[in-house]
Amino acid sequence: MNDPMLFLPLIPLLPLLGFLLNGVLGSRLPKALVSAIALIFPLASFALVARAAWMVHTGLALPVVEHDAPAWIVSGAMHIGFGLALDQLTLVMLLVITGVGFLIHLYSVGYMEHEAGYWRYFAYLNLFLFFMTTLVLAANFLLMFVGWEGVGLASYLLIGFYIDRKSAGDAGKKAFVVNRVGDFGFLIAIFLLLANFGTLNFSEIAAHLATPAALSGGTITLICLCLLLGATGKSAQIPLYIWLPDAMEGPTPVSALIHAATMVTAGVYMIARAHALFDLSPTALMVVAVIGAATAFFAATVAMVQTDIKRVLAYSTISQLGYMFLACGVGAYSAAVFHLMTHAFFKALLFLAAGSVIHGLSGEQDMRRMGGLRKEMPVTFWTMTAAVLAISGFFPFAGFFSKDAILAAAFEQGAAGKALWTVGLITALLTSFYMFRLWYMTFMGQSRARGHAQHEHGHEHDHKQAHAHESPWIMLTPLVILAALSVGGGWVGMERFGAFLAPVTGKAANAGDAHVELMLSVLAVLVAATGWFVAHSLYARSESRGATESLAGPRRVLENKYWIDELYIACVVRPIEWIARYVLGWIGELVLVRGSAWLLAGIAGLCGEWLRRWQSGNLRSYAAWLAAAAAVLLIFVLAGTLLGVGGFAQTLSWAVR
Amino acid sequence: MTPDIFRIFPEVVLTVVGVLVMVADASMAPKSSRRPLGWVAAVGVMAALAASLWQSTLPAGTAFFGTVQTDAFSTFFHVLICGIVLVAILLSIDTLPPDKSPAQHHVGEYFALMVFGAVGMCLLTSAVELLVVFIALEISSISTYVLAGYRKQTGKGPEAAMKYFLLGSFATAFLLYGIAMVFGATGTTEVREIATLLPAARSHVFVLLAFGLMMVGVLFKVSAAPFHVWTPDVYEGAPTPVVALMSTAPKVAAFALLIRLLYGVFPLLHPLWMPLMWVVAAVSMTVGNLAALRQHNVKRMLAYSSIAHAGYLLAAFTGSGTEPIAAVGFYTAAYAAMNVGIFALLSAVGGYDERRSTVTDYRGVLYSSPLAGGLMLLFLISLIGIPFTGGFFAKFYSFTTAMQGGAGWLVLIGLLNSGIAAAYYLRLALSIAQPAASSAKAEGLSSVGVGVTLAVGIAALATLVLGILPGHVLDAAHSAAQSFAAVHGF
Amino acid sequence: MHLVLFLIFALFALAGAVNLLLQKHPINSALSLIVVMSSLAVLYLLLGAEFLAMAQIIVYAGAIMVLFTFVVMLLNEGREEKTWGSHTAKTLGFPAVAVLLAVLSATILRAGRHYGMISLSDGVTTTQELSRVLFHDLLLPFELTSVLILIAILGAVALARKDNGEA
Amino acid sequence: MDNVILSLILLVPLAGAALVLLLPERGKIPAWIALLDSLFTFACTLHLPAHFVSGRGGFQFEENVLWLSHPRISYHLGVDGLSLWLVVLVGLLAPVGVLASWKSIQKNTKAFYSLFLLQQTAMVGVFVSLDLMLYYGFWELSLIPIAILTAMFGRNLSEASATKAALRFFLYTFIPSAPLLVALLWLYAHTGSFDYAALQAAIASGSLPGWQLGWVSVAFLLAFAVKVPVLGMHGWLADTFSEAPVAIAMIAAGKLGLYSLIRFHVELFPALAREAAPWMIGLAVAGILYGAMLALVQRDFWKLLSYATLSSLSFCTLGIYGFTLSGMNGALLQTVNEGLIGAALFLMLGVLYDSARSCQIASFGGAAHRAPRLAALFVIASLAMIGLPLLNGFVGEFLVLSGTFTGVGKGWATAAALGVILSAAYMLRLIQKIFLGEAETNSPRIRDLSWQETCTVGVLAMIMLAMGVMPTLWTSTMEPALQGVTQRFLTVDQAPVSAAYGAVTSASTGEPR
Amino acid sequence: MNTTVPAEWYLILSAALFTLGVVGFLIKRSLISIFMSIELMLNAVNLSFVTFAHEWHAVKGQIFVFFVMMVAAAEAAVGLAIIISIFRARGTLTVDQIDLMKL
Repeated sequence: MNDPMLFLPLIPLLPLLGFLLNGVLGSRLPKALVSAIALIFPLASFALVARAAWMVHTGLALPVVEHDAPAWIVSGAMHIGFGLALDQLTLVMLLVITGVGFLIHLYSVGYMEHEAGYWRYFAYLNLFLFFMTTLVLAANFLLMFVGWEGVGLASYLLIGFYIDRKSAGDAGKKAFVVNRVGDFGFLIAIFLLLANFGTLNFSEIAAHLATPAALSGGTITLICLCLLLGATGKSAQIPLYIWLPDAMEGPTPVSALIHAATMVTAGVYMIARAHALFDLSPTALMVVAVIGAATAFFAATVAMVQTDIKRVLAYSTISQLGYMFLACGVGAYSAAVFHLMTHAFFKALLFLAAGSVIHGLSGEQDMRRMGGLRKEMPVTFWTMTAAVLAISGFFPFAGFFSKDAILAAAFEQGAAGKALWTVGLITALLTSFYMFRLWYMTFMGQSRARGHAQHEHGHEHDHKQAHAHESPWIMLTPLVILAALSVGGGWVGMERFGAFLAPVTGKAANAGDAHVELMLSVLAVLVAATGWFVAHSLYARSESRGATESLAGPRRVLENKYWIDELYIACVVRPIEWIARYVLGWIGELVLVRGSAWLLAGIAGLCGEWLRRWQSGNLRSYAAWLAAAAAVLLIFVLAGTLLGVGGFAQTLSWAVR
Repeated sequence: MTPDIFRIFPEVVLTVVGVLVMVADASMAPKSSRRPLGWVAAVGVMAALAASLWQSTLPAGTAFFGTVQTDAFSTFFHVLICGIVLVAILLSIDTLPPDKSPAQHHVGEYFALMVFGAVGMCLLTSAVELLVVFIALEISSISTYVLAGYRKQTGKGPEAAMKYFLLGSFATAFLLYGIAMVFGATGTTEVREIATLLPAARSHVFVLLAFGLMMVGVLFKVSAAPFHVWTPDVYEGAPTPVVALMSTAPKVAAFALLIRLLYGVFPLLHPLWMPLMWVVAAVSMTVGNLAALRQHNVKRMLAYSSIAHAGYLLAAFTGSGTEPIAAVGFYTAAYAAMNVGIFALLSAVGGYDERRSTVTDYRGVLYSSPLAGGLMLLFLISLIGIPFTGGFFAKFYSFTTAMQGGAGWLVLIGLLNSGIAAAYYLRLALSIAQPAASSAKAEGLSSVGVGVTLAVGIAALATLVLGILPGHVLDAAHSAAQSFAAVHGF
Repeated sequence: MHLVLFLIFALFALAGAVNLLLQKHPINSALSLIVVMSSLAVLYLLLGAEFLAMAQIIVYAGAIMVLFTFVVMLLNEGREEKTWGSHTAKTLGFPAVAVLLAVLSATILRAGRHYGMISLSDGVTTTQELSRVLFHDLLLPFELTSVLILIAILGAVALARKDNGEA
Repeated sequence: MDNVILSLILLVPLAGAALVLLLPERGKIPAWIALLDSLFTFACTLHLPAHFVSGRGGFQFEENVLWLSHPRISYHLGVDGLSLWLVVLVGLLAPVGVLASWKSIQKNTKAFYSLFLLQQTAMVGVFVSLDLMLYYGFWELSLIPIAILTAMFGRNLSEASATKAALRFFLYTFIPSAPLLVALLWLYAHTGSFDYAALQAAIASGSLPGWQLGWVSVAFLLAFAVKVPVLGMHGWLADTFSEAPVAIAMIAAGKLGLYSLIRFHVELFPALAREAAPWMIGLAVAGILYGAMLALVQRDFWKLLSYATLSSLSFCTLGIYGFTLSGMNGALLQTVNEGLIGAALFLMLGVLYDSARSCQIASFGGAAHRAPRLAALFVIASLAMIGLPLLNGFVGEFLVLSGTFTGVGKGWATAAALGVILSAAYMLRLIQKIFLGEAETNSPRIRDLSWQETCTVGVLAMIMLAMGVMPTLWTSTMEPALQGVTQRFLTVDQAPVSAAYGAVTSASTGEPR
Repeated sequence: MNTTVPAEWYLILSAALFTLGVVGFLIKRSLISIFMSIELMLNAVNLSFVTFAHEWHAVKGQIFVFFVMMVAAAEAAVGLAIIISIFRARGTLTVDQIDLMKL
């Protein structure tokens, strides 16, 4: 085997080392050292990834698979190892994860400076990187599942980072449990794969699938749907998206890293990774596409009315992930990954900028109390503007290229594709609208800050700053870098990107008619502009915000997020609790389990009591018992012989005399 | 030819000691302490024990014109009975109320009665003539009747003695009637002659009747249900040290008699008495255990438990070959060890005047007197039948025998019963292990003397040895069974 | 002759036994029991057991029953009260007794044909014969009886004496 | 050394118990003796894996001495891959138990530690006995210390509920062992032997009367199922967990019963175990969900833990009765896991209980502030319990589920996998209510783990991690023994099996069919 | 006139007396009377012994009766002593009132 000296295992292991150092010793180390540890290991990972990328660029043949990886789970014929593999898809993901990840680490040093669990925060963050890199580097499904569950854990820990805040704990728990539902699907898919292929290695499964004697469509569809369930959990798609908005309880950089740029895209990555399976099942693909489109639209509508700046971004993330699913569903995996990448840039930027705003406003998250920050926070403003333009899909920002690729791919998929395209386009309109609404409410107009907010930033900010302030440069640097990427990240171009990924994701979506494509692009930009215009007309001046009040009915529906959370509680959580408490707890536990024991004990006790009653204490009764017993015994001994009863007399034929 | 006297040497020793104690008691000053008499009796019983052991060197044989038979079988039970009486005497030395107390006891007579009683019990195991059986039985019975009523002041004592006496005589009348019938059927009362004459008996129906009537008498003595009614009342009323004796030694003797009757006199009736034993065993276990379940008075509870143990013992009779005899022998030994032990501790902890009588009264014993409490736990564990104690092995062996005889269902009933039994034994055990409520009596042992210590020590040691290294006793029981089989030719 | 004597004394014995049950005063019961015992003594004679007939009169009717009457007098026990302490005795006891009687008599009737007729001319067991067996073959039980008596005395003393210090 | 090592492991705790009893109860003397003794025993148990020849079939470190000639009972000891790690586990849990009791047991330490060590002997005895009578002896013996210690050191002594719990535990396990003994005696009556190998051969030969043998196997199954406990027979579990002292509660469930199920039910009666399998699988899957759902709504953390234990033990049962190599591997691994995780959780909840004197989840909150080490380790143990990859729980569950999926049925495995979701829900709920949020009124009383406790749980956590990352260290020794089980099962019954089943067995035994 | 009587008549008489003794135990209220009933039972047994001794021409049966008398005497001594002590303790001999220990 050619060993290109990529040091793949080190990519996840370095952050793990950072986690261990900070996690075990962090509480006793000075803050500077904690920061240094927290930054050096991700940076080193990034360096390794970058080196790998350079080697690829200079001609290293992909994929690189580690064949002599140590075994993990071995049982009979089943052999699952810690095998890592690097291919184009992984490389893209790694670049995003370690690159954006490092930037966010850097940002966090500033953002979290005054927090109590500083060391804990960075330990968790490094842990997340470990699992996330494992997820994308894994050469088999089970190792991927390790990362999959692991990032869920890191997400849980980080959402619940503010341990004294009950809502944070609730949100963390919700995230983990809902993710578990998805993981359940993933797990079932793994079992199906294992049962049908006898292996979990990507390469071997792909080889199996390539043979003509591949499995029947039904099984494949089942596997794909199970995988999809996993993906919807992690990537916050319908029906399992509900955890992501709540996940905003975590520190904002976490939202940027985990709940925008990296972890939530794992579902997309997984579908792209398993595309060989999905390609064999049109049904599954259709489901993916529909789920993606529906989620994109649905989340965008909700995002329109949110007032919490982070929640807007959260729903926006869900919506954008929907785009990626849509892309996967129409077979445009490379477009999905492309959008994943650009989204990572601009959504991370959005979050970080939002974090900067929140930081600047001492923890205020409600957009109704923002406004006019353009002057106080110029760097934040300009970077945010770049991101807003990018997400809205204005040319030549990154979002334009990727979203365009997705819509075009959808458009080319026949009638159903047209419908999906329409939904996507409407969603683009909504996206543009709610992003600019956010932009206007935050930066334009007059300041509506009232102070007293200490939503996220805790007790350190009690000295109320009357004015918002720009964040320190350690936070702004990542913003600037990401802004640059948001602007220029898409210039790579879909064709080149698709060609690069082609060895992994199969044929690039065959370019359609150039005219049509151009038409579509123009249309998309127009739609985005329309969104901007609507937002401008409604929110440019603060006093006109009342205009939306006329639509009170729909607004209420949207503000309550269609009551989906309530629906879940009423249909899933409550019934389970009810069954557990009353059916199982009372009938099962009290009546059957306890009751049967009590019944037996009671019967024995009653018999005992009854026998005890014989013991009346009266001598004559005792004599009666003895006499009766003697009589019974004599009958037992003699009756057979005296009466000549058949069998008994025969046994004692001797006794007939 | 061994002189006849050697065949009854232990009995002779015991009689001499009994007379000695009696005479000494009578000749001592009225106010002087009678405690030394206890030691005299103890030493005497020990001598009898030695004599019994020495008897095992004699060749098996009969004496006194074929009325007594000494062999490994009789030696086994002699040793066992002497051991029990020895422990009971040691126990009594310390737990009987002191001579100067208002409730003065006639300690001298007490010890003499114990020793004389032992004569009867010992003889019962070696008698091969029904007349001797009858008289030996009466000796052992009368001495226990009297001992049961020793606490005259309480009102319970005489009542216990009265019930025991009247019901006992009632049962003896049945036994006697049975002997008359067997005499009527065969014209003899000598065990081996009866056995040989039985097939040619004048009337076989009389043989059956005789068997039935004798069983009434013997099953009463072993307190098997439904002939058990006397047991709880008598155990409750009798002084605890006496219960230690009478719940074991006369029972051991009665079981030896039962073996003698079933295998020596009526082997022919095996198809009849095997199902009888099956039923009686099942009924005894069930009745004893269920009734004990709701019992709060510890002595009554243990009385019911002794009924259940009689059932476990009787289960062994459903086995085949000589196994049942060995199993019964072993069981009686183990049962004696643990039962004497627990009653010894009950009398040491609860006191002669029974300050503690109910289960809850024993709360916290483990804390106020750890050693006594711990040993009580040991005996209770053995009574439950937890492995590595004598109680387990006894039960195990008995049930193995029954199982080999094909009485699988009986074994199932028996073991389920021992599950029920665990409930009440454990209730007492856990009560002992539970810290006492703050207001409860926290006093420790009423009397810790050399006697009690020795008694409990012997019992505990025996319980453990029988559980962990039962080999020797098992061998002895086996050779007893073998020699019994040789004598009675089956 | 034998038949007449048997019938008379058997009837006496039964009547005495029934009277024992019916009499309310213990003294009367004791006297009835003496009647039974004396009748039995005659029956023993009929059966050729003259020594036992004598012993029956002397030991049983004489010694034992005297002891009984003595105790009755000592305790000054009056008529039996009519108490209904035991339900079981009736409901369970009487059927049991009936069964006992039925089984016993059925057995005896069935086995009776194997036993002969008894007449007065049958030999009488001499005391000499008796004593040979008693003091030779059954030496051990005879000696044992002494222990039994000893225990009885010991027990009686232990139980009956008053516990107030003076021995 | 090899030929006495098992006796040494068996008798050193016993000697320790005697020593504790003999020496005065002054200060920490009994505790120190118990600790040193159990550490020494643990060192002895480590001798086993170190010198175990992995590839060789059959039993190793055997000792066989005739104990009684009539009835024939031998002191026959030996371990194979099945029992090896369980012995080590018991060896490890002993010092853990002593350390867990270090602070909470202050009075009557002599009684406590001597009985505790006796318990260890009994448990080791169960795992190493190859004579069924000897096995039965240890099996029964293991009940006594638990019952007495619960009564002596139970949590709610004043309300006498500790005594009730002790009684319930004892009766629940003792009564079903009566049919077990009947079955043993029946086997002895028909074969004349209590020796494991002899009985196995006799049963395999098919010479024993059939329908009775069926009942014999049912009796075996029942006794073990209660001890595990399997769903429906868990009536004792919650009480024992609520009342027993920590060191006792952590060893009360699981191990003994599960080991016995494999060794003395599946291995001894392969054909009959197969017939029982559908029932056991049904009970196991139902138990997983039942336990998990009830754990979800408990207000008392001991009860929660007991139902959670029911759920996770049901995974083991599921694995055993799937008769696949993966399932068995997983079940055995999961048995060890359960022991480790349970011990850690018990220890920590015990600290919480002792310091706050409450087991009501609602009375806690924000404990992470005052007890950060406790919180961190608790989270780790919980994650292991809910099967997070790279911790031990995952490997076991994965193996069990994959075995079930292929060997039993997709539906069963899917239903069982639902338990994975629920387990996350109840454990996280527990963590959240106790450790997160604002501090409750009684939180000032909560103390953090002492250094002993931290080390203890830390070591346990390391082992969990090691078992999660390198499970092959364990499974490679377990597998040959389990392969024997599945192999025997195959040879016993050649009846047509479902296609899926056939595929799995051939896959799991690594042989073409 | 030397009529004969079948042996079974004696035995029947014996059985009847025995049964009457049992009945006496069941219906008599005074301890002493109950004790007398037992004596009656013993006497009944004795009659059987003597009858059988006659039938078998065996002396042993008669000697048995002799021993039974001895035992009866001993029992009488002890039994009456017990009755005395119970009278002292309880002041009554009515059996239905002597049930301190029950259940």
